[in-house]
Amino acid sequence: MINKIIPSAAEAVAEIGDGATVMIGGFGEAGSPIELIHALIDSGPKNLTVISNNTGSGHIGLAALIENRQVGKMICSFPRTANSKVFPELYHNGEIELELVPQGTLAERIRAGGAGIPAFYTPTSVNTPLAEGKETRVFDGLTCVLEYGLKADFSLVKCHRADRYGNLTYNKTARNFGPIMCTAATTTIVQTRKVVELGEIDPEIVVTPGIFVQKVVEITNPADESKLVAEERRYPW
Amino acid sequence: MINKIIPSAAEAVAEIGDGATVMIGGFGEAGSPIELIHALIDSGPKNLTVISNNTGSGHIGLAALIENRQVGKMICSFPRTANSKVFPELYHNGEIELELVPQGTLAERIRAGGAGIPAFYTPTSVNTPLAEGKETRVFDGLTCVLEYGLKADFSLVKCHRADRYGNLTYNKTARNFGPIMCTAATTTIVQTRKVVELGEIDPEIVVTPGIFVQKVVEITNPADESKLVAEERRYPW
Amino acid sequence: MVSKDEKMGWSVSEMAQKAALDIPDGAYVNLGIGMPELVAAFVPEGREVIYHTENGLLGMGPGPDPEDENPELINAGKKPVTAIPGSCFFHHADSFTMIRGRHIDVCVLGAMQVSEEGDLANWSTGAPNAIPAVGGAMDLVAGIKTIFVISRHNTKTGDPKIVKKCTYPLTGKAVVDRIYTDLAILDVTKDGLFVRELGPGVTFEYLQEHTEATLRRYPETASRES
Amino acid sequence: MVSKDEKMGWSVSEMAQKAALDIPDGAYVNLGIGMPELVAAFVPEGREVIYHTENGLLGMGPGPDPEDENPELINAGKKPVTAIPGSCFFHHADSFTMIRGRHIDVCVLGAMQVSEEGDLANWSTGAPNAIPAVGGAMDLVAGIKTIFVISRHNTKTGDPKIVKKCTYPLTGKAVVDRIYTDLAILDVTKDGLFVRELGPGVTFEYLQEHTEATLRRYPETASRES
Repeated sequence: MINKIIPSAAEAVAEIGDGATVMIGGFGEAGSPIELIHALIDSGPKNLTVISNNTGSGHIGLAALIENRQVGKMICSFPRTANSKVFPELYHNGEIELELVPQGTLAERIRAGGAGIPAFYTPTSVNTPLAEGKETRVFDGLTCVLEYGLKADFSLVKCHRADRYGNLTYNKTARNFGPIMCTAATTTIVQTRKVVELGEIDPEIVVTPGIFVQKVVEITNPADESKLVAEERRYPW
Repeated sequence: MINKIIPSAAEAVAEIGDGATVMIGGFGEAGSPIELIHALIDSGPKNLTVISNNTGSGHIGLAALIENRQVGKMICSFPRTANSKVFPELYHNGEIELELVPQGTLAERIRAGGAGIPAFYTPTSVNTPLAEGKETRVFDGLTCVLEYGLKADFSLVKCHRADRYGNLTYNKTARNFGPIMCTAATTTIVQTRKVVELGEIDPEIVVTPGIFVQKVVEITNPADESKLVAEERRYPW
Repeated sequence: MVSKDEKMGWSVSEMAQKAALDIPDGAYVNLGIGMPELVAAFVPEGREVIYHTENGLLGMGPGPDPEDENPELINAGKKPVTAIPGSCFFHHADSFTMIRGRHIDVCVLGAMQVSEEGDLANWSTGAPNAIPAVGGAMDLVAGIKTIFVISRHNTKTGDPKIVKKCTYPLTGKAVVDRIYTDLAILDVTKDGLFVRELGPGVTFEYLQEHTEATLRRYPETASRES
Repeated sequence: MVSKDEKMGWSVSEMAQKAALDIPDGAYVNLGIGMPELVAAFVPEGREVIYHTENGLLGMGPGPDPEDENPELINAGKKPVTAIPGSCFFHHADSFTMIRGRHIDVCVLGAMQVSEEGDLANWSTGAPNAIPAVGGAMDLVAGIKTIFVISRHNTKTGDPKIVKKCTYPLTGKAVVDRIYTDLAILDVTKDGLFVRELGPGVTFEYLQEHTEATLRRYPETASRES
């Protein structure tokens, strides 16, 4: 029988080891799998390469993972946010590596990684510092850079509803990187607000087909990141 | 005001002229926009390049368009079906050109065309006759061919529900090429079983966002292609 | 050893059953058109297998009763199917993301020819008057981790289908992992074609006679036969 | 001509209003973070404009009442927004398909510098201690058909932002089509920067004094002024 439901976040992330590449969903706090990230802080693997659009806020979630010195390298488009203090400090101290990727190129690289496309051409970043050192090629007069698909050992994603096959739906703009990150990891670990029965999600509205998901944890009331930041909370609590 | 609803199929396809490149949705009869194709037969443009997975059945729909000598070239993955007689005959007589593309490569080329990706690498077709003459490149030991994005002047697509913004949902496996073809054409023309009010389609379940659609025609009871084929009907009737 | 007059080997259903036995619990499986479709009927008790059909459905169920047929719910062979609870629909680019992205575990395909090295030819005879039609075959063999072939061992005219080198245009090079025929189950390995199991009444010698490719015996098979 | 002591040019709201006037009915529009967001408030009567926010919403509405804020319904600036009837949600790859695939008609962006040739710098000062952060800016300028820049004409310290050549790292080369500042509206053309409209009380000479780039007058503008 196929049953991807895992009893706890701790068990779900237990196999993530030192040096793993981990995609983490979310755009700002929307879609950020904060309970899975905190479980990863508890379990403690080091020298992770994290692929995520931002670098977290305050001292919780992804920012706390970085602050806990578990991340050796960030691949992201926007490593600054209003309340982002941890990453800038480590970056200035040379304690963390950064690969800056334009947001749409980041999304497309993840999508390509998941789709078995090793590389593609895009006009984004041409004539900018981010194209330096990259192969270029002209198509119908349009100069493009060659970009490579991104894959990960693990993806951590937050969704809205999930069933035991791993079929997922998302909530509003919390969808963002979730569906593509699910496709690009060897092991995709998802936290869901609710586990539902097979068939409760109409086959027409499934956003992530279960084939892209390996583990599902129910987190009924995920923490509200901005509240925690406002309260100046730190993880570990 | 944005209102993409067009009163008739005839008006919707009127601007398709000689030599246009036209993507036509459908996998076999599922998703085939038969009323739009028939309107295109009525309006009569010649020397079309048609991008569609198959070449139609019997003497109706896409097969009839080909039989009417309106198609100069087919780009497709499977130009044969159980009841496909028209294409084989013209092909043997050298009256129609064929570009054969593996189905997944066809889908990805259309998706790339719509996504502004001029070209990508894929392992599909390597070491086969369909890779002959194509650029190859090795990524991590995997030999791939370079494939180019496909765009069209027009896409003809069949959907299930549509609103005046052009937001679409599909029905079961009739979805197939519709969503990607909508993205890849300058002008996407859609036939829908029903036009619904704005907001009737939950924003979470829209499959094709309206931005990819230019014209919508309501065809409440689209013809059942396999019935027409069984009855040996021909278009024009 | 049975005489050549007696019925030898497996029926098509038995071949499908053998293949089904080798599909693990929880596998995502794509079945090619024709004989491969039969495999779905033989999932062993206690296993749950999810079928993908590349036209846009994960969780394909058996064919419906005639009155429930829906021309918009079909499989890659354009035949009416059903959708199981927990299934989902998606567009072609997402469907081939599952294939090319190596998310599907097993693909069972028919074959015109399979070579010693696992090359597969199953889309065209290359005859000058043939309409070339490839569909998703090249994508399937390029993307899916494990490729099973299910096929009669020989053509209707008795020609070998398991050959030294394919004479028909290839679908993919070195892609086949295992072959299920009416006469035997063969493993494609780096060291050549090994006989995994012989059909009822089939001897290694008989099999080799009906096979152009060179066959090898696993040590344990050889001893079991002796 | 007003004296230099009087208030000159447009307010930020007026700038946004000017930009909004140039967005046609039915346009799909992406608004950058900050000043560009104001443009949404000034859609002229009778026009319907659909806003795209690259984090995954087409049909973004105005900010909600505080009690209706939803941390999972935000815009690219990570601020709470609403979704209009007829909106839809999608993932990032689909969102940037809209951008890169040239489906969005107009993008309104802020700027650090714009050059005579329409080069835009709006993501980094290039200072060695700056954290580089680009977000979707490079995708927007590479993919969207018409790029408007809305920005104060000069920096707070009075430095020119409309320059001969950008000294900050580029977001894109020759991408800007029109610039809305407090002092003027400028068209970027192959023949250089043309003054489309001067703000209240602003003369061409005054504008040129506050602009590093060379400005040109359209023939009709020149005659209207004389």
